[in-house]
Amino acid sequence: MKSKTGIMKVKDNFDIWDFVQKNSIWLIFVICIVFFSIMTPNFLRVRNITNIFLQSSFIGIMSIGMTYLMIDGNFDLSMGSIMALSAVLVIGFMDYGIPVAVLLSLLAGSAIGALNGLFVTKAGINAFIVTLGSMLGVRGLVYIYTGERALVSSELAFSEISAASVGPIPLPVLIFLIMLILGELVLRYTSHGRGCYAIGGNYEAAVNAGIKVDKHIIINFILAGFTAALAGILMASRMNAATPTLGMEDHMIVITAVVLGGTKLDGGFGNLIRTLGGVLVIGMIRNGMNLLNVHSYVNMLIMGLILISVVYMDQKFDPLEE
Amino acid sequence: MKENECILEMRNITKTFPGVKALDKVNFEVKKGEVHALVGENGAGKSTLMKVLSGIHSPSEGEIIYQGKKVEFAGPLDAKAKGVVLIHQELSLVDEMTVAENIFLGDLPRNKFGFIDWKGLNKRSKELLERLECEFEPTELVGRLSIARQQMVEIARGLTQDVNIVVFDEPTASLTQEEEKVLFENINRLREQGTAIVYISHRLNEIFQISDRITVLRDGEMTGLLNTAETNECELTSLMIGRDLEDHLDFEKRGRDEIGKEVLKVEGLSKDGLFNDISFSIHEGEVLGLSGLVGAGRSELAETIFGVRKADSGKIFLEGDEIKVGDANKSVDLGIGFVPENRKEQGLILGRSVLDNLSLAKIRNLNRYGFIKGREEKLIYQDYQDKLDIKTPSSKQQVKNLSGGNQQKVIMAKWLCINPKLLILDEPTVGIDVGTKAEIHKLIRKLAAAGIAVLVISSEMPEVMGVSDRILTMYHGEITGEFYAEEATEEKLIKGITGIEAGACKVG
Amino acid sequence: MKKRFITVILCLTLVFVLVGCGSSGDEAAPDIDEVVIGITNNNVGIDSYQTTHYETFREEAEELGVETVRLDATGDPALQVNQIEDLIQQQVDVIVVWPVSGDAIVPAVRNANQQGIPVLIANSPIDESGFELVEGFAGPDNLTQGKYAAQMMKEALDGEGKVVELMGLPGYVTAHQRSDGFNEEVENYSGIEVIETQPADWDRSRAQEVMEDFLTKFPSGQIDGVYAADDNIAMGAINALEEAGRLDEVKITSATMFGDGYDAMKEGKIYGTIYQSPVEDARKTVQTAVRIATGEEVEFFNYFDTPKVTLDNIDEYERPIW
Amino acid sequence: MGSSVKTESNLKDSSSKKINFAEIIKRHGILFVFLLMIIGISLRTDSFLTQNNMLLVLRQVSVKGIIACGMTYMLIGGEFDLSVGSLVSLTAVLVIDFHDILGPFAAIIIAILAGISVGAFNGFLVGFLKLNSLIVTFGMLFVIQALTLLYTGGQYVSVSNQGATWFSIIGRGFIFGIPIPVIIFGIILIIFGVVLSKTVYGRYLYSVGGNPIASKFSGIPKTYITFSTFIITGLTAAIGGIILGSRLMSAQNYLGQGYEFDIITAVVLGGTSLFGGSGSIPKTLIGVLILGFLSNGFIMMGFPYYVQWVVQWAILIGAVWMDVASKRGKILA
Repeated sequence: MKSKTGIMKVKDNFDIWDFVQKNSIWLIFVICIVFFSIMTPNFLRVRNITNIFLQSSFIGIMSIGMTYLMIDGNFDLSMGSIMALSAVLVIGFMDYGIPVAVLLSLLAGSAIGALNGLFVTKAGINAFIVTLGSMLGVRGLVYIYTGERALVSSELAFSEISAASVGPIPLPVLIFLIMLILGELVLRYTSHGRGCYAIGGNYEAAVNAGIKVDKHIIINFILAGFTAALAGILMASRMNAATPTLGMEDHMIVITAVVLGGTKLDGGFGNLIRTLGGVLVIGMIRNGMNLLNVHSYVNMLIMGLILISVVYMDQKFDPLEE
Repeated sequence: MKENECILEMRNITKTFPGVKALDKVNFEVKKGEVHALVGENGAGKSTLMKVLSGIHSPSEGEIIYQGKKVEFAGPLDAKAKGVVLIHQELSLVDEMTVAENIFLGDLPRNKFGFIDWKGLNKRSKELLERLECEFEPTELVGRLSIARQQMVEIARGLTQDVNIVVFDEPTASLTQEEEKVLFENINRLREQGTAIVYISHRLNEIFQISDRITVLRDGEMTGLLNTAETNECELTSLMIGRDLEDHLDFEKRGRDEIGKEVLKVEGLSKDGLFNDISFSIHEGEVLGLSGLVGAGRSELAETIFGVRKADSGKIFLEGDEIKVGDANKSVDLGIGFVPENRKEQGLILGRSVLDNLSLAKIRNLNRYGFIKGREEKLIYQDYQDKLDIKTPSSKQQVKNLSGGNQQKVIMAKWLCINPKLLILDEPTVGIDVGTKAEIHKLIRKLAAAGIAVLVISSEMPEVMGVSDRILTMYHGEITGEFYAEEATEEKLIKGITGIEAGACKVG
Repeated sequence: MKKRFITVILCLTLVFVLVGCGSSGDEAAPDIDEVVIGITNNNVGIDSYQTTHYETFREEAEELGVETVRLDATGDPALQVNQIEDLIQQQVDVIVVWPVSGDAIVPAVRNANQQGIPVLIANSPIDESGFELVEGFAGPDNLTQGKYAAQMMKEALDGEGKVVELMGLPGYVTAHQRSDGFNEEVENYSGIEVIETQPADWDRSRAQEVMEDFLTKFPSGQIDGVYAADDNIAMGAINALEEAGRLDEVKITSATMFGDGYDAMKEGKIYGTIYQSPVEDARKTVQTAVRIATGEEVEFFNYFDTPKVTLDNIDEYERPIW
Repeated sequence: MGSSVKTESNLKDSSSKKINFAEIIKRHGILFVFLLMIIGISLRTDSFLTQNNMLLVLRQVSVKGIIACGMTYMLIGGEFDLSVGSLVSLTAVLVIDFHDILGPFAAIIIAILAGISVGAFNGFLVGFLKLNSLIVTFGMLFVIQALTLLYTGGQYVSVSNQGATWFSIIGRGFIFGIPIPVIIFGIILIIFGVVLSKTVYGRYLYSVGGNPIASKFSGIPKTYITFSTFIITGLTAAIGGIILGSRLMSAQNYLGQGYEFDIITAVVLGGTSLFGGSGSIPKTLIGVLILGFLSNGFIMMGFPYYVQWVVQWAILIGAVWMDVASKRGKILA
């Protein structure tokens, strides 16, 4: 990671393109709102908004972990599988009581994350390969554990976790927002958060400054595993069951959300507020397209096109490039 | 401590790498409150000396005395903790983070809850920036700052704790004059505060502006310790690049009347900020030397002629036909070869074999329907391995396992086998042992004798004078002089490349 | 940082201002012209049965003059839960759910129930714990289809033989019911033995590969019958058998007929299958849904007829268009 | 200067015996894994090590193997293509659908053209616009999948009169007892292997992946090389789609789903670096065979395919770890 200083330009004035580029997600966000509220009358009802938040909160929780990882320049393809693993584990261990089951499955998710992190830092294997492997392997474990069938919880109390709400806000949304705020605070105000930016922004500089690079990366992989596990538990609670196919495509959606939010794939740039934008845009597209009665492949098409255009914008208007 | 006391003394430092003696019994000392310039051309050993100081390399011989005690730092972090700060040419900053964060990177102040104490961080940063009289805020993003300001951030980072010595490694390489001025003011301020400054540069005017004393290195040896006030640029330059004419460099040169037909003609070539309105031509069988110090725009000019850079304006003609500027692929087809300055980054595919690298340019003509003619390739390989005496266990050896000299020969061979009309050599002998160096010099003359037009870029005076039929001097992106071999003297050239009386000594 | 916060706040304010304008409540007694049926399908793209079902559903609804909102869960149980919420949101008169997982939708269905929106389960059943929450079930009886296939297998093999089973995508209710039905029935026949089961994912190429492997594992004479979860899988198996030249020694039964399978049966390649028409399935579903919406009482199980088909009675049926 | 000399000093150390041992593992490690795996599986089942089964596995891997050849080029050139799976579905659907309309020959041409055009579009975005290939092709994965679904409307398409066409020969025929897909795979292996090792293009590919800057300084047209790798990968995906279509005589929109990960896994298992500049076609063949035998062997042993995933995880990490560890000369980074 070479420093880009040689080609850096002085930028003191407010640059409209730069502003647009950095906040492109909010532009898309507003466009989505305007579009869907014109197209479908139900879109902007309070319940539907709550709904979008609720539906987005699972992807959202995972995207917190992914944002951390991507800021330090890594990423994780195995989050969907980890989510499924912890969902089936929490149901499977329900007999030991809800707290034990939740704790165990959080632990399992974090452990897979830690394993990923160790392979990336200590073994020095590229994150793409490491998490590609665990994406398949963990999914295999899920199938083996469940014997292919869905597991159903006997505890009705468990399903109340995600059905509960504080005031008008459903608990999963609350958890998501609290974690988001905490996550953003940690990113901004702790040495771990700032360390992530330093590692992703200029790896050499981070090493030279005595930052314990490996430690931060492993923490982020654990965090990714933890958030995936948390999303899995809430999802299992929402369905009071867990199927082995859960979250098959979720790693893709989570990466899309984070990239939409403007977090750079090479790291060093991004924050959770904008990731929230990415998550909500995807939530709106999925929800709005449902309301519009459009076939699901249109979702895919739109998501793919938005992704490519965001990368294009990123490249075109990168303030730090020549 | 007394005012004139030596805070740092490096005694008899020798550092050998396999095959190369990078430093040979170098003595270097810095006093409190002085700016001590360390000068020398690329490869003279300045960076190695500083790496020995900071503990990246441990010296093969010699010792370092710091504050009266013998020390050996464990690395830059250790050195910094003990008050010796190195500020590298390549800034070690995170663009996406604020000034304050970069200053305290790796050691951000925290409050009692474990959160970063932003207030304290910004306050302390502000104090440091004020001490350096910087006009920007600690909350600005580093990526948004100009290079000079970024450099100030690096300096401020060095001052986060008590600092005794600050080493600046070519700090002005990418600064504008205005920014340079700010930097110098800050250096003066540090000096007044009693800090010792080591200032590494090859820009002579700066050195005279800022330094108190000068240590000159050449080929890993110390060639002089001067008081700035008592010397001049000419003396300094000759200490830096002047060498005794080595025996083998006594070649027969072509005179003014013997030049052949024109091969390359450059007309009004300009690129903003790099070089301006360059015009010259090279002829068949002629060795044209291009002499200038690092940063004069020589390499950039060569890269533009070869086509890996685009120009703003100007034309290039090869044998009378205009060629498109900025198309290296075409240049190779037309018979232009280019041996770049940075072997490992620009010259070689390190992970591939010697054979692959050697034939990389030739294979475009060495194939039938795209298939490489393996036997002919082998023959060419053997031919050039033989001719240039490339020492490698086998043609399949990865080129990264070869010594620097042999690597350079592989690159030379890569271009020679396309039978070039024009061969551009950018610092062909930097970092290469003496024996190989002589071989390369002889080779250059041989090529010219065979009718190839050769452009040699070098900052080594004897090299340029020894091999060239004609020499151009370059300073600040402009050509400042032209001399035929018989009329070139070291003094004239030094005037040209240091910009003294620029234009006044133009000949022909 | 501040600028970004302001942007976020502005956007959120905008949302809520618009929410205020957009929301209004209305509730009307359902009349057949005003009926809106919402459906969330299992995975429309994955096989032609579902696609035909999807299309017929629309046509039948148009014919009856009712409006539809048709969604596709793309095989993702979590997404299906979201879609049920979306449909609740849109205040449709009846929600039709084709479960991806019969267990995982129970809480979401409970939610619909609480909101007073009737739910009809289509095609694959909901878990028994959800029975009290739904108005009924409309669709085929997959368990019975599996049993039928076993009965035909017994006929074909004269009560004796070794059978390999190629099942659908693990984790899908339909796949497991067809497998369960078959195996339960086979237990009653002492002569017939299921020697191996592998998932073929409803996928012809996967089925072909698995069958090829079976054929090398079990040399000539060791396999007497193949049970395929549908004709798509059966076609893959036939491809493999034909290539190995062992089609003659093996009898094939499948649990659902497709167009290709119809031709294959006429050529004598498939012994028996079950005529399960997505057209009929969809029609029955729409009709039942409309009856529910207009306040009629319906029976709990609304199975449509899924008769056995063999070469003897195949001419009574038209070639399926799916 | 100093740092460059430093690497030389490392190399000096590296000529000791310890590294030679690592060198042996690095060169032959994956073959070792492969043999171990075959021995392990054949101990558990009798029918595994038979000529029939070997041919069977070869045929089963041929589609992914062909695309893996294209992906090897892609990775050697230092880029990624995640959209190959979707492209297989698209081309398979096209070739089957156009078979009945325009005849098999025209259908094949159309499918190949589709593969090449999608590849060219990817190549344009990555080569000329310099966009990040990982995200671009990730986005294209969605787009192509959606287009295929749009095209088929979710129905499967199939050839109506299977007896009356030669088209099925591509996927089902035999020559001298060898399945035609295997022969096509073999031919492509040879062509790709030869082009990579014997032609100017192959050399350029290694150079561009190995050191883009030095390639530029040697006058190699990097942009066009990158562009071409996408076209080649698109072409192999189209060939894969055609064979798959011919084998099934029908196609559906999800046919190639997930292929991209299998294929990249196979190529990486073979020892091709994700960062470009190294790799070879024979290595990729070994990677492809490992996955093929693993999948076949697990069915032979009576395990469902997902058990294989767990083993695949271990093998992938183990193999790559061995590779990187031997390159840097120590186990841990």
